[in-house]
Amino acid sequence: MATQAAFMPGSKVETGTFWGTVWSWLTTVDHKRIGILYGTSAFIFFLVGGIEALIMRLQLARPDSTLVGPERFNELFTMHGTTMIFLAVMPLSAAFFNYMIPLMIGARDVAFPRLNALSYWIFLSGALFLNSSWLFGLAPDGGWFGYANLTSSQFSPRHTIDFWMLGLQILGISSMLAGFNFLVTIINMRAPGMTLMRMPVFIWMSFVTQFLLVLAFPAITVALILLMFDRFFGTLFYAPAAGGDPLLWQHLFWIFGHPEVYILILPAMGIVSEVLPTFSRKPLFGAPVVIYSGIMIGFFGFGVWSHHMFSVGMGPVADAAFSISTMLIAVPTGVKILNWIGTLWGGTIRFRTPLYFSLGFIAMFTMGGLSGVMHASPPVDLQQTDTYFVVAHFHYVLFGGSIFGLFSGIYYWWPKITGKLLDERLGLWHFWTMMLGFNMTFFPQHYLGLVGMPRRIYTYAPDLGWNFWNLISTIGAFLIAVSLLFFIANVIKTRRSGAVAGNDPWDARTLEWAIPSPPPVYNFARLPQVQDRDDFWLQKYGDGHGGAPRPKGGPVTAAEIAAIHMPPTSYWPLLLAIALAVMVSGLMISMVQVAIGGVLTLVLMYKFAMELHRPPGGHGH
Amino acid sequence: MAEHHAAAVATHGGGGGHATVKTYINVAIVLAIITAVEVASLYIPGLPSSLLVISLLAMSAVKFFLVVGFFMHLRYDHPIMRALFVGPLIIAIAIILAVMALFSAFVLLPRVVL
Amino acid sequence: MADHAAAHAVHDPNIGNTGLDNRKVGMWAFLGSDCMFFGSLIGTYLAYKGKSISGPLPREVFDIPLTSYSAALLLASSLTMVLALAALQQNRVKTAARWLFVTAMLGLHFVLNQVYEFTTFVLHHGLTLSTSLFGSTFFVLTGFHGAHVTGGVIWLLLLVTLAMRGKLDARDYTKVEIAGLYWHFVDIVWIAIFTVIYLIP
Amino acid sequence: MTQPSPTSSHPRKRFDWTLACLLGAVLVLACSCSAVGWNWDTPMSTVIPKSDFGKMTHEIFMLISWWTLGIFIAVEATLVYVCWRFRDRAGAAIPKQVHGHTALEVGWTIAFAVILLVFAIPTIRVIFKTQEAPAATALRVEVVGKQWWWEFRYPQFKITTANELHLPVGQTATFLLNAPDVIHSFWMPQLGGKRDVVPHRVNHLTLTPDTPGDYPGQCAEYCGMSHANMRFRVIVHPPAEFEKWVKTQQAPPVESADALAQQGKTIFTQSACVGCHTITGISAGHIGPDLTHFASRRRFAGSLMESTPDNLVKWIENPEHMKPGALMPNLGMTGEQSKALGAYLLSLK
Repeated sequence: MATQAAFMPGSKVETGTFWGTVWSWLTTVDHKRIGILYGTSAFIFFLVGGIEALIMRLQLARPDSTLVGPERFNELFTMHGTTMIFLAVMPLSAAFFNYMIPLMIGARDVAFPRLNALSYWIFLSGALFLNSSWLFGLAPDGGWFGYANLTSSQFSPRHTIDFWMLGLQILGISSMLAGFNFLVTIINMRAPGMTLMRMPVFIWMSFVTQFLLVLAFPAITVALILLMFDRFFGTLFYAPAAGGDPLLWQHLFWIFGHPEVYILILPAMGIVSEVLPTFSRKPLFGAPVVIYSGIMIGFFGFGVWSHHMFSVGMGPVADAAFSISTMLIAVPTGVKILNWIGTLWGGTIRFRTPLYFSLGFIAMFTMGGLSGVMHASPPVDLQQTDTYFVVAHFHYVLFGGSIFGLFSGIYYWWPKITGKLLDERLGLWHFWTMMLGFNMTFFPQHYLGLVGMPRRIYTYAPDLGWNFWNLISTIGAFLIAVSLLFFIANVIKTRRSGAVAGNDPWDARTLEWAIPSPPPVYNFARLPQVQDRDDFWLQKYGDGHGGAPRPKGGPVTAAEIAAIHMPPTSYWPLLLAIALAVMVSGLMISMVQVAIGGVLTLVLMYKFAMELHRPPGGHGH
Repeated sequence: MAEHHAAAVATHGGGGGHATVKTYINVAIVLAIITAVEVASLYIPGLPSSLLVISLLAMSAVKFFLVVGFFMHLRYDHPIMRALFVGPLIIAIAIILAVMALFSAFVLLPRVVL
Repeated sequence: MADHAAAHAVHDPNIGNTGLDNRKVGMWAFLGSDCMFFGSLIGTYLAYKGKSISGPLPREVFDIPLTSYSAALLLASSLTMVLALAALQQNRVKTAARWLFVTAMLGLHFVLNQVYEFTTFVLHHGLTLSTSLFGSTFFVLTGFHGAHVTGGVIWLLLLVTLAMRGKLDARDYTKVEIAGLYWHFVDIVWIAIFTVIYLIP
Repeated sequence: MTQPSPTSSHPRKRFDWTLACLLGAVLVLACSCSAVGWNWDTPMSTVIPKSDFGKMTHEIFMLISWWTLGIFIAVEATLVYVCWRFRDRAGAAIPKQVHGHTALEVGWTIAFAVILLVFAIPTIRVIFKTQEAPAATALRVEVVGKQWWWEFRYPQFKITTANELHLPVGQTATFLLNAPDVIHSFWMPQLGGKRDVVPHRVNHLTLTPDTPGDYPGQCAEYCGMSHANMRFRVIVHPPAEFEKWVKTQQAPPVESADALAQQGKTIFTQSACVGCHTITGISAGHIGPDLTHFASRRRFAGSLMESTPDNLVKWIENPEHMKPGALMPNLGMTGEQSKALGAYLLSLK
């Protein structure tokens, strides 16, 4: 049989030579390596987006500042938003999806390993394409949500918007491919016995996120396609003079944009839901409720988009409807927070860096959630929307929430990924400076918004009472930068002299801790038989109701290992991603390039598809 | 070889029976008839347009689910497959309806002379 | 026989622990996502329906008999697609290839009809992408559907080529099945477009 | 259930005094900053409303604020308490593996829903109240947002002005918002919430100012290069004063006897100025602001600058420098010419 089984034994990836190593990374289809690639790239782009933020904060430190002009400032806030969302937080989450999903569900890889590599390379090409705009002096300047009709060729005649619109299309393809891959992985590759309700909560939150990815991105894809046709082929979708309505963009964008918010926060919620039980040594309090809340958030996430548009004049009925749906979605979110606190209650809480970041997540996300409830009320929102109050709100959600959650995940899983524990002392310095810097930067912005400072202004008059807290906010931003230096120092120190982690340094609860750190290529020598959500904990301690620890199977034999088939490396994903970038960038250069890139893409898709069809090594029978 | 694969495929299906060639042909005939009725209904004089719209939508929905249910085997397939398709379909339809409502609520006034 | 298959399922990397084929689950997930894609396009069309301020009206340009014929072509192609699958299941590769080819040709006929339709619109009715909102929404929506059909035709023809080179048989059932799912999806999208855009006045 | 943790080999970390001192210092600093820094009575404050609309909004804002503040304190305090109370002590046993508490979870779900209902009811009332059709007696003002300045028209008085909105106190004003180019947002923070100004579509905002004053306003939707410079002022007058203002604006432009101003007038009429600007009786351009009563306005160019001779010269000679991206071209006026033009404009009371 073995039609598809062109699967070679667990490949020896380290080839020794430098170029051999590079090649092995370029052609890898191992979910763990791809996860590391995602994580590293995302962290670099996180720094890029951070530097953009620092320049903006410098500009705003005092009134009537002339450090950067409006042109540069507009580029900076557009790219800061776009970078942080699409090139930092999403891929950082993707890094955890890649590395952790197969480990936590007891699988050897994702469902489509080569597609996984393709997602990464498309992501990287899109990210580089978008950022290459800086080199041409054509950085996008339409804001991260690029409202029509400012983005039309009439009002943005240069290629700035093209870079943004095409870059996002490329990134969208990557996100959707990854979304399909993880959906199938979670549905189909769970270890025997792992029913849906036995999936770890991080897996559940990831699962919901993947649904959101594959269902939300089509909406922005369409919005961007319409924009592309408007700019390149003279259609009239967003042309008011022809009867087109620029608000169509806003609707399509936010049909994507609101689920996107949950795409950014749910993975962090999942991480916190793993870290808290581990460090309080108790199962997640009311795990089913947390899971259902995640599903509710995901589902309702598609019914609240217009709360970003209360000021556009939709009329009282629509305002009321979207206000109510938005308040509804606050319920499951609030429930989650109490469940997390319930998890800590009665535990024996061991304070380690991952836990600090998770606690920081709860404390800060609560704040962001509560300010969110304020602008769920349209009259209040009319005062707050497009001011620094909203800037403060979404940074409490996306920085205080997502970034703290993701750092919690980084500290938590670093030993699993590298085999070494990050330094606790530097970790605490990182946490406290980040916590302080974060609050110093963003808490005053609530005040600034309430005293009328609009967002996206590159300058302000000195007599409005905004000067002092803007300065404090800028100082806070630099404190955040310092906190990241602690993190980088920690990474370097740990690489040199970190403590060896062992399989299970935290006495944790889920499957990934049952295997060596870092895990072997095949993850599990023997696929686990799962009996509970906290399966590994039960293996160690029994069910907590007097049940004995589960007996271990016999030692793994060499023959078992030899029988494991892992997919071979492939260079088609990389080539295909390059061809796609050639095609898309051609839209700004010449249709000949589009055609060449298109044909190349088709040919490579064929090659990609046929690579495993009747391979020479396959042995039919 | 071939048979055992077919058997494997059948087991993957999960749910009850399995469509046969005869079923396919019957479904196709029904589809053809509905399409003919759809087109013909356009030419019925004096049919109130609301009735026309409702019946056209109903007929196309029937066609839609016949193809999905029989040709795409969703009727016989695993519940997960059904959820993967029907869930998004419901969200998509709901969003279309919401967008339509939002846009007819907008009174696009005649161009204001500026 | 079934035991044999089950034993092999362990080795087949495409079959998960649910017994489902990864590729099939993936295809259904993709189709769900594509619902949102076409949903957004159809939503756009409907949001702008009747809001053009110039140019020909839909009812002035639509050729209902031609489009009905096209709709019939796609419906017929769905039948031939399932017939191809049924044949492949019984390892009648030649028959399957023939039906696949017929399916592709019906699809190609549909695309050619669309090319003819578009050409007529442009040349005889002066309706282009940039004439009016109707032109923009109509061409982009049906154009993307046409692109989906074209992609499907290429996919089917590749399968036919494989079959003729002896590289396709019952073992590849799932490969053809997911092509079929895609193909039927394109058909149901047309069912929706045909009714909502062409038939409803 | 009393196995020791396998990680007990982990050394208990020592207390980090440096870090604690740093935290303490910053905390003290933060408190002292807060003591000096929160002044709510600022020119663009949203929390001291000066209209019925602003007040209705503010009531809901305060309602939600107090509730959320309470919830915030409760949650954070519980979090801190739990962390302290259940901290790991040496030799602690594995805690009881509690999986949840259904009644508790159902309880707090319902509690959240009820609290949100408390917010939803007044919210919906105010949504409908503030979007009612305005009374026939309301003052109608057409607000036109343009890149990057504001035009205000009073159709019943046949007045057009720029960057300076005048309203009578106590009379309901309804704004008809429109934009010829891109989306802007019309916002007078002290008078109430914003409303977007969308091309080829008329949006409405209705409110009744209740306190005379001079309030800054600003475009609140990113609209391109000089979005930050798209400001305006709202002057709320006692009724008699408003009448007077209307009379002034309706009058034909003042003829000044000043020689420099006369020279400026000649330059104005003979240059490209007339293509874009209206001065009643002299020119009828519609691209730039109406200048008929330019000197009656305290500020100009998106309310960026005081209307002084110096600023006018700077502006005329290099608009792009004063307001980046400004659509007014640099006409290459000499120093003398721009001075004369400035004098002319400042004579237009």
